[in-house]
Amino acid sequence: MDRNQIGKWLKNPGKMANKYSFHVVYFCTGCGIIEVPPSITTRWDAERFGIIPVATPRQANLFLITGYVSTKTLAAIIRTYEQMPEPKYTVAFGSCPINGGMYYDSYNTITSLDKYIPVDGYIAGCMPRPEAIFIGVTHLWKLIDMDKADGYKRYREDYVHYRANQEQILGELDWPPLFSKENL
Amino acid sequence: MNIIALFVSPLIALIAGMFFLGLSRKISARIQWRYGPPIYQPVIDVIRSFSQKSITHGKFFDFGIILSLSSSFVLILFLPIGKLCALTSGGLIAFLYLMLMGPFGIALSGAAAANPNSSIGISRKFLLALAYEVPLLLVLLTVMTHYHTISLVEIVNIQANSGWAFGSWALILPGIAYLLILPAILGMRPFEVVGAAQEISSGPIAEFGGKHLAFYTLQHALHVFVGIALFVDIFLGGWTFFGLLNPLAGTVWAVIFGIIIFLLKMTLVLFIGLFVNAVYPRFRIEQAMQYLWKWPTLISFVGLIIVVLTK
Amino acid sequence: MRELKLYFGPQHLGMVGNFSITLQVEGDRIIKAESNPGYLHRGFEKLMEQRTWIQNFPLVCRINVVEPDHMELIYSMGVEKLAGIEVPERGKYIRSIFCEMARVASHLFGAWAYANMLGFDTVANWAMYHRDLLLDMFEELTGARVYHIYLRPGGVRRDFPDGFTDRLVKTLHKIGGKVPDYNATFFENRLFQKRAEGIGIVTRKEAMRMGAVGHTLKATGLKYDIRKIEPYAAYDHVDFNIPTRTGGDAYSRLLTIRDDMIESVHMIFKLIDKMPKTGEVYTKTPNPFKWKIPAGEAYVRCESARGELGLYMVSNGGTNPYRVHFNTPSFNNGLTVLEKALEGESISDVGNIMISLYVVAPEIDR
Amino acid sequence: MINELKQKLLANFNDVQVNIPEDNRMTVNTKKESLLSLVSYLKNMGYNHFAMLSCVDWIDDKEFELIYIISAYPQDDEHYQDKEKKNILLKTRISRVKAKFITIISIFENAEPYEREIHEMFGIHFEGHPRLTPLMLERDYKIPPFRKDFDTNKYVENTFGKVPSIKERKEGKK
Repeated sequence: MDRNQIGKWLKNPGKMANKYSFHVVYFCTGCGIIEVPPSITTRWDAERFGIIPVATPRQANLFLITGYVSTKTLAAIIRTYEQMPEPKYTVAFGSCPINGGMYYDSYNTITSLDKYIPVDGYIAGCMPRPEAIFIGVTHLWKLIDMDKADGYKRYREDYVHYRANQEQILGELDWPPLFSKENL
Repeated sequence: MNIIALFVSPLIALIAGMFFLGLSRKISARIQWRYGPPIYQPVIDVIRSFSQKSITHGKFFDFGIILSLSSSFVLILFLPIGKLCALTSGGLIAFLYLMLMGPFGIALSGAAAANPNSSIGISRKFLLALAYEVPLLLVLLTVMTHYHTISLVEIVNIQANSGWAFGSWALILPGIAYLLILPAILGMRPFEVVGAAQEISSGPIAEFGGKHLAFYTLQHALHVFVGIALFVDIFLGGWTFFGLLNPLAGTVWAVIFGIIIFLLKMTLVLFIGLFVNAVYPRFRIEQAMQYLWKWPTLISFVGLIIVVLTK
Repeated sequence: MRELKLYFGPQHLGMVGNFSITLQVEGDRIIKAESNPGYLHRGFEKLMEQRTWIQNFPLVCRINVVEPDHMELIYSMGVEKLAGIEVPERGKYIRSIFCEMARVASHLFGAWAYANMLGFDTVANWAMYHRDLLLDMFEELTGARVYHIYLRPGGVRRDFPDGFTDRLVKTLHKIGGKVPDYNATFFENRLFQKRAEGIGIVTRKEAMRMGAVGHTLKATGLKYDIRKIEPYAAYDHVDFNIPTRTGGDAYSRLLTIRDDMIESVHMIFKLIDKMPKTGEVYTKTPNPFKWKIPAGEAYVRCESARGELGLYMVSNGGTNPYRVHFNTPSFNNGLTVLEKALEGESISDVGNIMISLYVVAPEIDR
Repeated sequence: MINELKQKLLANFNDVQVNIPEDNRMTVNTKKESLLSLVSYLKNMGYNHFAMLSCVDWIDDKEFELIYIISAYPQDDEHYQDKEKKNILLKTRISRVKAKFITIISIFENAEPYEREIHEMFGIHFEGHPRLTPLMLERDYKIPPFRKDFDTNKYVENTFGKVPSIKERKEGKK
């Protein structure tokens, strides 16, 4: 541990702990997942930074969206994202979640993910190398330090709009709204 | 003395338990050619879990995990940690009862969550407990018969005079049986059937998040501590180390060094468990039960007969 | 006992790929299983109709993430057949070596998946590390770790760099030296045998009835391998065995995969020895933007790491393909065979069986 | 070998056209009525591996072409015969409007997912198929997406392109 950080730890332990203990939802949403096993195993060992995959979204705070998102997956992504406890962070891989990437004209993949769920950061490349994943994570650390990784807050504030966008694509959603008027 | 122990021993157990969790992650990583997380990583994880918003699934969901954690704390009070023991009266019988409360609380929570994965995990948890309780009971019965006492403190004190139980020929078989079921008690591979992440999404704790997860991690740390500490107390002579502490007898230093020796012995036992953990896959539940009812039960039963006949 | 409906995946640690199985469970037993693919459907075959022959290469390798190279191979073979292009001799050998490398990498990934599923973290870490060593060789050769786009109609993109084969042999020896360790801890581990033996049995008769391909079939003793039956690239110049087992269960399938991996490594050594030392590696093709391929149809097939891979392609004489249809091995194994193999098994073996059938989700969805 | 088969087919079926474009491929064009009997005939001949079912949309002819590709498994464990090298492409054409055909599940069990996929992507109804439920798609596309008159660019523009960003939504509300 860095000695300079002790002050930060005392000031806001929750924030610092969130930084150094990313529990990733293990959800193979796209082809970028192929670089996740190398980065969590021997060669790159993400556990050094406290990053481990967990089995259920309830225990996670980082959601890696690894590549293109088909409409069927989008429903699963939204459900998984809503199950995660706050604070939670989303990082999307590659160009596909930004604007559709090479699937710009595919009838089954959405073109920009941040219309449906908030995304805190994007990692460039198809697919990003394990090093790029780590760079993405360190950037996320900086964002958390500056309180700019506020995707979950935006989701709470603009939930009505996000829900409207989700319903525009997926039709009537078969789960109740996460935030109603009372618990906002 | 007892009043101090009342506050100090849960603290020691908690810190040591978290340390063991961190150590096991680090050692596993080293076996897998990895660098591994820092040893204090579980502490960070717990702080993070506490800082997260938790979702509750009803009163029983909250109650179960609290019950589990508090019973684990009470359990610690009955356990001699070195020379420290808060409640000397209950002995092994109370200990055995309380040891079941931890899994029971988790099961209660898991059942309240109404997740199919949790319910499968709970049924597995009870089956596994059923499987390892039989040899465990036999082992403890043998020890109680051999030493003519049900008090853990007594057992440790006798060992201080007559040598470790694991070294005496009469108790070597129960010792081996306990070592064989230790992974099952700790939930390590090859008996990692309850929290099998790849099969049933961590089983009973599938719905645990936020504070519930933090409580679970603390409970797990205590559980690991208790499982190993019981072995050290009964078979490895607790705080004793070939009369090393005799010159210090009666001083505070004896207590402190007793605890240190105790923890070192526990680390040694943990290492054995970790090495087994690293090279085996997990059993299926019926295979685990078959195994536990066969070898450990047989060995401990033979041990019991030997002790009964020779006394 | 109460009947439960259990959703296995898509968000699941034991699930390889974005795939889901709906299970009807009674206690611990599965009564009925239903595959639910489509989470990765991007409509490749439609998209490929809208791109030129060469533009399709970045798409085609993304059909299977685990081993993109056989996808490139089959597409190149299809285009070559339609356009009537011949591959030079050295190009054929390089293709074979490249595809065998891909096969080894894919099998190591499979070993990771299987080990991870059963909680063998140590072996999983080793397998992933060794796969990474191989990916380094791919990176040296093609510049990319996963999607290589190295094969092209008429041959391969460029020749091997100087001393590449020596380094490849060295890497393969390094991986091969660990095989005894893998055997001791994983393949011949008694606990592991207990876990995998007698699980997900598919007999030969059933397998043939359900049109199974690849290791599902090889594990029942049938030597169905396109490399032997209809040799492509340089496979008719080299002598190799097709490893088989007779059990038909998950354990036999896994041992077949291991033997196949070892056989592939030996084959790479043989191919390197036999390879012509110099020569062209590709035939020149016309300007890719104006390249028109004469009308016609082609059905080509090759043996990918997962089994028979087919491609039906139609051209109407334009700059784009008129219709492309991939027949991927996982489509059959993952939809027909998996549902049958899961019936009557315990739920703790779902991932076990699925990985032993070697199902890769994007291949099904395309 | 392949010529023998050709002779046999021509002798047994009167409305087939057999082509042999290369050594190991044989295309058999047939009327849709006799396809089922042709498939079972080939299966009895030992061509017991149903490799795939494909479909081509010939929009100019207003017809769908269904292609059944059938090959053979090796007979014994050690030796290969000539038979396994052959791939037989059975082709038949059906009308594009109210596209309908018969399932071959009774002959080849593994045709089931292929027929489901073709049903989903081309909108061809296979009579007698036990579950023609959607396999991969969840959305309702007015025209099945693999048909030639389905314009993906237009579709993407009209659906995914029409979704406003959150910022736009917020401004629109105000």
